[in-house]
This record gives sequence, C-alpha cells and structure tokens, in this order.
Amino acid sequence: MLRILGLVAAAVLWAAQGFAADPIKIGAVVSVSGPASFLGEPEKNTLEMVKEEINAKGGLLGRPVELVLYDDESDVNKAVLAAEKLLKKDGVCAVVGATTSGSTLAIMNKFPAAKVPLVSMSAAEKIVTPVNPFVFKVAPSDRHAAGRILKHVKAQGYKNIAILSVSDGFGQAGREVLKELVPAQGFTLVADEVFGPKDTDMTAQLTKIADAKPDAIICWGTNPGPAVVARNRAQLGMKTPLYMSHGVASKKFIELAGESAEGLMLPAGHLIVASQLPDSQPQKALLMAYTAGYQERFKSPVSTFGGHGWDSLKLLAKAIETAKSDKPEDIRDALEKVAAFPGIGGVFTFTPTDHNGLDENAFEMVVIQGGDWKILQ
Amino acid sequence: MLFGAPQYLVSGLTVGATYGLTALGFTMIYNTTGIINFAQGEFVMLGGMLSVVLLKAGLPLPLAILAAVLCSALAGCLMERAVIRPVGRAAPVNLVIITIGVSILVRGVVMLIWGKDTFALPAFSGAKPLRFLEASVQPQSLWVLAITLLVLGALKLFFSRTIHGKAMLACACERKAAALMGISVERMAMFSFGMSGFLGAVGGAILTPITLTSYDVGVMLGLKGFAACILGGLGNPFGAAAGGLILGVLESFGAGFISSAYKDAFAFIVLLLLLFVKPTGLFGGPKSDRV
Amino acid sequence: MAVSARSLQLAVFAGLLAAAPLALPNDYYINILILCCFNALIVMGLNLLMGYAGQVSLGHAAFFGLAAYTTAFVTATAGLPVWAGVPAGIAVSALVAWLIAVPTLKLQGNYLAMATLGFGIIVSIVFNEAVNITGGPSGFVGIPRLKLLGYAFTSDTAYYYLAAGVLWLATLVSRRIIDSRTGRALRAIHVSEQAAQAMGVDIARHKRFVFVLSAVYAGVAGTLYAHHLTFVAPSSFGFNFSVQLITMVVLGGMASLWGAVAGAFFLTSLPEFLRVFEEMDILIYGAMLVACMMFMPSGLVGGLGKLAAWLKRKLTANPTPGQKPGQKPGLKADSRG
Amino acid sequence: MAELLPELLAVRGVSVRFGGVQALTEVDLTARAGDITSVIGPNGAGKTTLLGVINGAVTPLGGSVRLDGADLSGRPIFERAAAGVVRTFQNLEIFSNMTVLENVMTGGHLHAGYTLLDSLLRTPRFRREEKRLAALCREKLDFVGLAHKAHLPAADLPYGEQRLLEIARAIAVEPKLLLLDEPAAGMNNKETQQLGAIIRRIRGELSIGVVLVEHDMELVMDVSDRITVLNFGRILAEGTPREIQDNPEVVAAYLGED
Repeated sequence: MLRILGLVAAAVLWAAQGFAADPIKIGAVVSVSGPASFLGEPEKNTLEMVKEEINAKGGLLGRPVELVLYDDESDVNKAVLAAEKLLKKDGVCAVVGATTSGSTLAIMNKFPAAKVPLVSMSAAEKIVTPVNPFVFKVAPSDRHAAGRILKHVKAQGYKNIAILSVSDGFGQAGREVLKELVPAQGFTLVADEVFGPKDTDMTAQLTKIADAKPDAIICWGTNPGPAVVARNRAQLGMKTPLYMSHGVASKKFIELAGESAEGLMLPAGHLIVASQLPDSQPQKALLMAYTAGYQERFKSPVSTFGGHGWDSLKLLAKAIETAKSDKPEDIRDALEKVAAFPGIGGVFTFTPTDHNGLDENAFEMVVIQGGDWKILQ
Repeated sequence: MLFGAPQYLVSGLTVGATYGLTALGFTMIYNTTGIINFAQGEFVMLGGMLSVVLLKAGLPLPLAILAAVLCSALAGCLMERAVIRPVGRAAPVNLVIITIGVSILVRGVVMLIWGKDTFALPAFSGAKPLRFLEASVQPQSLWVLAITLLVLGALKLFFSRTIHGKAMLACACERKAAALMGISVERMAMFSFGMSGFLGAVGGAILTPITLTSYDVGVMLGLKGFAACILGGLGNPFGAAAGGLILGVLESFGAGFISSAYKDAFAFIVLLLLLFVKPTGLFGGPKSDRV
Repeated sequence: MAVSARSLQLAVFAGLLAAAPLALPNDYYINILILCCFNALIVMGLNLLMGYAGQVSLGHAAFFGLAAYTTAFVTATAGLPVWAGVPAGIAVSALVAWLIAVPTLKLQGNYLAMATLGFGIIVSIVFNEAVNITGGPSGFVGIPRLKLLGYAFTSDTAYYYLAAGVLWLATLVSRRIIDSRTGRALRAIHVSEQAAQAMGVDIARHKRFVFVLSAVYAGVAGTLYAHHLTFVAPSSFGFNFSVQLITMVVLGGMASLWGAVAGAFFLTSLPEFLRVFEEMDILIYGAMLVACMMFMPSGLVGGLGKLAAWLKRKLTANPTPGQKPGQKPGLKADSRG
Repeated sequence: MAELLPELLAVRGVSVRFGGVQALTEVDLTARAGDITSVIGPNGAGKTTLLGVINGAVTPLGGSVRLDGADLSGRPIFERAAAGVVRTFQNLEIFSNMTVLENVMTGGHLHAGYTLLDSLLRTPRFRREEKRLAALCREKLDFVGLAHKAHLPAADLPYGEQRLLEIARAIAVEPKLLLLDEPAAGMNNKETQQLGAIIRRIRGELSIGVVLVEHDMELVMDVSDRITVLNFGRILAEGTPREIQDNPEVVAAYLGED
C-alpha cells in the first residue's frame, strides 16, 4: 500500500516537475457574472473542464496548459481591461472570448496590434466580417440560424412574418438579419416589435402583432424574455406558429415556458438533440461524451454556450499541436488551416476568408414536444 | 385603430400592480423614517425566489409563500436593526447609499446560493385564460389585483384602527413629537422595514407565476416602484398604488400604440412632464419632502 | 494662508498624478488609472452639483454618454477630425443640460432625483434604440483614437497623461469656482434657497450654471473615453453607472474636491483588488459600501481627516480618561452633507 | 415727530390666502428711511407672511409693494435684494457649510465686482475685489461684534451669535431696507440689549430703514419709531410706541391671546 502511494507521489512529483517547466498560457474573457452570466457560466465551466482534460492527457507539446480567466461582469469596460491585462500583464499566446458580442467588438481591435489570436464565443457577424486576421469565432452566426428558420417557414408556405426581438445585442443582431432576409427571400414583414431584456409582460406587443395578422412569428431573444412571450401567446390564445431563436436552446427555456412551449420551433445546435442523431453524424460521439462529462461534474444540464467554450479551447489546442509552437502568430496561421474539425457547435473549417467556419448545417430545426426537443424533418 | 385597448389595459394593470406593491413598500419606510430604500426591489425578489426555493424543497405552495413572506419581513427588520439604526440621523444621501449597498449584498447572497437562473412558480389556480370583453386575462392576474386591493384595504384599516398604525402615522408627521408622546420611533422604524419587506415579498410571490423571477429582478422593480411613488406623490400609500397602476398602463399603451422599443421612455416622459406641471406628484401635498 | 495651502494641495496632486504610472507593476494598470481619471472628472462635476450646490442628479451617465456618442458620430460616421468631434460632444452634452435644467431644477429632493433618473433612462433607451445612429445595444465600433495638433495619443501612457492633465485642470477650475462669489452662492443654495435669494443670488441661474458645468465635465470625460476605448455601448451609460457616480461622490466626501478624486479612484480600482475573492467580490463590494457609510459618514476624505486628527490627539497627548479605548473616530462624526 | 421722513417702503392693500386660510387682509405698512418700524401681533397674526410679501417670498393676491416709489410687485426675491430689500429669518438660515466670514461675503454677492472669467483666471481685478469684499465684510462682522470669529465654521457659533451673523450677512447686502424676523428669539436679556443697540446703530450709522417683527415687547418699545399691530391678518392699530401701549384694542388683543 505504502509502496503504491510512494509510486503515485513520485509520479505526481515527476509530472509536476515536468509541468512546472513552462506552461502554455491561454487567456479567457468570460461574463461569469452580470446579465450575460447565463452564457458565461457554462463557458467558464467548460473551459476549465477542457483544460483539465488536456492536462490530464499530458498537456500540449508536452507542456501544461494554464488558463488565465477574467470575468468581465458583462460590462464592456471590464472586458477591455481584462483583454489589456491578458495581453500586457499575463502575456498569453491566445485568448478565448468574449462572451457577448458587445465585449468582443470592444476588445477585438487590440488583437491585430498585439498579434495574438482571439477566438470569440459570441455570435455577431461584425466580428468576422470583414475578416480581421487575428479574430475567429466559434458561435454560429445569426444569419445561419435565421436562414434555417426561413427555410422552414417557406416550406410551410407562409407569407407574412412578424418579428419580436429583445432590445439587447443578441436581439438587435437577429433583428437586423431578419429585417434583411425576410424581404430578400420574398416574405412580407408585417410587424417588427421589441421588448426589454427585463420585461415581464409582452401581451401588448403580441396583441399588436395579432392585429397585423402574420402567418408566423419569429421571436429573437435569450431567457427569460422568450419564455414570457411563449406564455403570453398561450394566454392570448394565439394560434399563429411561433419560431424561437437558437438563443433559447436550453432545457431551462422549456422549464420556464412550461406547457406553453409545446409546439414551438427553433433552430438548435446538435448538442441538445445529440441522442436523436444518427450514429453516422460526425459530432455525435463527441456530443454525448461532453454531455455526460459536463452533467456529471457540474450537476446541471449542458448548453450550447458551454459548447462554445469547448470549441474555442479545443480549436486552439488543435492549432497549437499542428503548429508545434505556442507563438501567437503560428497559432493564428494554424487556426486558419483547421478543416473538418468536429466540435460541439458544428464541424469547423476555417479559411483566410471565413473565420467562423460554420454554415447553416450547424443548426437543426427542432420542435418542442412533450417537454423535449424533437428534430423536425 | 383602438384594437387591443382592453388587452393593453389588462396587461398594464397586471404589471402596474407589481410596481404598485413595490411602491407601497417604499412609502411605508419613507413615511416613518424619511428614507428612500433602494433595497425595496430586493424584498420583492426575495419573496419570489424564496417561494421558488421552498417549493422545490417540498413545501406546499401556500406554505412556501407564507414562509417566504415571513422571511422577507424578517430580513427587513434585520436590515433596519443592522445598518439603519446604528447610523441614526445621517444625511439622506448617505442612507440611500447604505440601502444601495444592502441591495448589492442581498442580490449577491441570493446569486451565490441559488444561482443566476430564472425560475417559474405555478399559478395559484390554473393557467387557463379567461375572456373578458376583448381581453384575455390570466387567472393569476385576478389574484394579483385582488391581493393588491386587499393589501390596500388592510393598510387603510391598519392606519385608521390600530394603535401601531396610528403611531406610525404620528412618526410620519412629526418624529420629535411622536417620541415625546412615548412612541418608540426606533421600534416604528424597524416595524416599517418589516412591513415593507412583507409587502414587497407578497408582491414578489404573487407575481412570480406571471413574471418569472431571478436574483436580479429587484433592480428594475425597485426603479419602477420608486417612479410609481413619485408619480403618485411620495408618502401617500394610495398615490403609490395608483402611481404603479398608471405607470403600468402607460407602458402597456405606449408599447401598443406608440412603439414597443420606446415604451419605457414614453412612460418616463409622461412622468417628467407631470412633474414639471405638478412638482409633488399626482396626489402629493403642496409641502415638499424632507430631503 | 488658506490660499497657499490650497496651491500646495494642487501641486501635490499634480505630483501624484505625474508619478502614479511609475509606481505601477505593469502596463495594464495604466488603463485602470485612465478610467479612474475619467470617472474622477465626472464625479468632480457631480460633486459641484451635489456636494456644493445640493442638487442631486441620478442621470449623469447620460451626459457622459451623449458626449461619447456625439464625438463617435462626428468622427466615425461623419468622418470629421477628432478636434471637431470633441468640442461637439461637449457642446451637445452642455446644450442638453441647459435645456432640461430650468424645468428640472425647480424640483426638490426625491422629485429631482426621480426627474434626473427618468431623464437618464430616456437617454439610455435612445442609445439602445436609435440603432442607425448609435449602433444599438451591440455598440458603436470604429471610433478613431485621439489625435490633437498632429500628435497621436497611441500609447496608453500618453493618454494617461492627457487624462490626468485634464483632471488636474478641472480640479483647478473647480477650486477657483468654489473660492469665488459663484462658489459661495452655490454653497448658499445648498443650505437655504430662501436665504440665498434674500442675499440677491439668482438661484435658478446658478443652478443651471452648475448643472451645465457638471454636464461639461461629464462631456469632457465622455469624449476622452470614446476616443480611448474606440468603442462605446449603451450599457456603459445606464442607470447603474449613474448610481455608481453618486456613490463615488458620497463615498469620497460631499463638498470636497479631494473627496471626488478619492471616491472615483477608490471605487474604480476596488474591483481590481476584490478579484482575489472571485465570486464573493460582489458581496464584499456591497458590504464595503455599507460599512464606509456607517463608519465614515462624511466620506473617505472626511474619515481620513478625522482619523488623522484623532491620531494626532493620541500622539500629542496621553489618552484622556474620558476617551474610551478603541472608539472609532468616525462613529461620532456627523455629516453636514 | 417734528417732520415726516420720506417714505421708503409702501405696502398697500396686500391680501394673502394659503389654501383656505386668509393670512393677510388689505394690509398697509409704511416704513420711512431712518425709522425703525415694528410689526407686532399675536402668533399667527401674519407678521412673517407680511415680511414674505415685502421680500417676494410670498405672492399676494392683490395690493402693491413699493420701495422708494418703485413698484416691486411680481419681482423675484433676488431682484428685490438688489433693489434694496433684505431680510433675516425667524428660523435661522445660516449657511452652515461655510465660515462666518464666507457667510457675510455671500451677503456681499452683489458687490463683488468681477465676472466668472475673472475668478477662473484669478485676474488682478478678482484679487482686488475679493480683498475689498473681505475687508468690507470684516467691517460688518465688527459691526455686530463677531470679527474675532471670522474664520470659524458658522455652524459652530452659539445660537445668539448666529442671529447676529444673520444680521451681519444681511447688512453686507447694503440694503435700503432691512427686514428682521424675530431677531431676539432665543436670546437672553443681555444679548437682547446688545441686539437693541445694534438695531439702533443700523438705523443711525448705516442709514438703513428697519422693519422689525418681534415678540419681545421690551425691545420693540425700546427701539421702535412706529409700530403696526396685526391681528388675524388685519391691521389693528398703528402709531408710536406710546400710542400703541395706550391703545385699548391692542391691550385687549394681547390679553385675549394670553
């Protein structure tokens, strides 16, 4: 017994010595607290889980990974300070973040100057169009989600569309894309309403929408607003089909909306319907493993957002391994060459002109039935 | 043109009842102590969050709500004893900062213990909406309006019939004189904090089935509650409740007829214009406040 | 004698500002110093309004934001040079303040608080919703960095010295206003509007003046902020920030220039020190607010002054028998806020 | 009374209502330059309201207020101060956030002959004017006997001295007419006597007309040239102290009250 303990101790010591040499420092700016914490918390959890997983397997290039994570408290100023700190004080070789589009937009211009790659976990298209050579993002674009919804809408033969979006960065981005795509694809936009992130009653907006007699409503927001929208729609007895955005693709939404969630449709990443995927799907094994690992460790359901954390850190790890270097510029070059990399959010293929690497196939249209997701064919 | 007006009215009254109940809590404390309690919204949050937590812990709904409300009332008393009483007659602005600090603290504790998620509470009597004129009404809305009216009526009785109520009114009028007459101003202050904890929590508990709750709902409610108080005229409980309902209806009509993006702005513009014309609110006396 | 003491204070302040970057372990902290300067600038204006003239404003973040968005629009959208954007930003902020001052400042106490609060909220809603101009909730990108008289403030250190210089100048201006008939009139208004008027002070004009002046301070900070961050978003100019500003004024010490500076620097850098507590930081922040107000009702500067006086008494004389050991000096302090 | 001095203040037919209460009804009041004119009456008779009407704090329903023949009706308080009407307050309104000297210098607000720009640039004019003003204000403090306390915080003065400070501050405005609202309230006998002397010197040395509202009958009878008696918002009597003391209606009103 003692001997085994001794062996373990020696092994740990050896590992520690080996690791103590020279860690690879990766920074992260995450909204662990504040209004965006529902995104940031699973991201942070996942980042730490992935880091430990990598280190348990011997690290990268034989060196341990050190994650320097700062909370931006969902505040743009704090995000800028955190990015400054990572670049100037901690001297990291790459940065994951930020959680929100606003924070990412605020910090991303610092990265070309510092020649350090940034992998964002937020959705806005402005992050990667036009392409900023040092900025990548793993969250799928709103355009892809919206495209997926409109494809379904078109298949049903609907003509008149109403949109209802939350007045924050997420809702604004979706609203802009929808206002562009809806007319462009031959639909008529009959109503364009907005609600506040903290609003608790949307019957006024829905009543106004009902007056415009749309064939379908698209609601773009993150919890809890859309849950209130779903409840209010049921309360008003509206039968108009309601599409949600990928922003509510979590069990929490079904819990909050209760019975009124039944029949709602939304584009969702593969994660939440992993068990329903065919085994041939390239992501399936990965998704199942991540779900099991996360739920066991954090005792809470997985979310797409946590998946962004997985994707960004794993992509960086992959780039470091292929580059065989932790020089920031080498990592950047290697990132741009990543192809057909199965992640949580989709299968990534970066190119010099595409720093998001995903398309509409990152999403499945799902419907809520019996309190669970069902893939729509 | 007026399509939806009944619905807007119903929605506005429901949301307005939220603001009104928060505003009542403000009034309660303001009247006895002259303090604007910026932690008032946190009492509402506590009412909702504690009900959710206790329900999950296995208590039946009515019991969970009762316990949550009592806990919040206790929290109010505790707040008065711990941070308000020791500073005595400090400048009003200092007291405001203290209450802001308390609200940050309470929010932080709730966040650390129960997380940042949003939670729902089942409706008291089903969710099947009722039709009324052209509007659809959730049964819970009726609960909210009925309980708000009940609370208002009870307050009126309390102030006019009970010795405690009369003593509180005396403190409101003239603290020194009240003290001379043997009323313990300190006890009354603690009592008023307890009462407003109670009122806020009642609001939080009955509204959560409609509005959902999370650790940070108190900020917005506190803000709107304060606005409702001012709209009605600070210090007048009836004004506070009416101010809340008016504010809710303004927002709802603003969203319906003007622009949902600017509905809050619309409500605040009306409030500002009103203040410019009537600087002490709708039902406020000519006497300006003590600050 | 008072005059020379004040000049000395200003000189020491200049020295401290100049030396501050040298004491920093690395470049990152200079950004915090810059933010401290911006906040101190706004807080100093707000302190003139609140601490000296006694008029509360719960919407000062709006003036900060108006200036920031204006210069952003003028430079990034309209493509005009920065030297046009900065004055335009300050002017818009001042103009809006001038327009709302008259009806608003007739209100008293909590009603005034509500009116300014409402104003702040309306402005922040406009920032959020006027997407075509402001970029909406996700922010305004691509604001150029500051370039004045051919000198581009590219390094953070250069920007810090600019911000610190402006702060010092604002302190000087404030000092000179306070120590003049205008300053006396403002302080008189704080205590008794009746008596001030009876002395021939046109209180409406003075209130408007100080309100506009505080908006100018916030405006200067706003334009500098926009060109430093090169990005602005509505969330930086909301109700929360207004409340933080008030907290800085009160925590630093009402009616004290150094209080404004101390409050702003302390509260702006505090979260940096609280990071070690991780998730608990918010609790400690809240608890510190409460504790400061309970034990230092006249703010940091007043509290430190009392502490110094108390220490001096302790050191110069033996403890008097009446003095209870361990009695906190601040506890007895009353605030004349 | 040998000859009548020129009329300084002429209040004619002033009425005031507060809500449902008629505070003043058709009140006339005349104060002559170089006179001390007192207004007395039981509590609630409307004395302070009358002062308010004169200095502009209270808007009357009707009637007029003239100073040196110029109509002041409808003009705001600060303009009346500039025109020469200044008052003190029954409930002390000392600027507690300033030193004693600064309080008086605030009284000299209108006489500081420099602009905001001067103060920002600290021009020679600013320095000269501030120096002159400070010297002037010290004189005023000296006048009421507070010169030695110039640099103390005003809030630290004892009650009686705060009353004197209010007077010093008011005369620093260099008014034509000074309205004193119960200046002796809370003073002991000795202080009241000193106050009486100061009030006389205000008339004598500074040539400022005084309207005095006061409950201390000894002081009133001692210093006043003319007295007006108010009761329930109406004028009950007007005359010299002797005439008033002998007026049976006045005696009845006072006896009735106490």
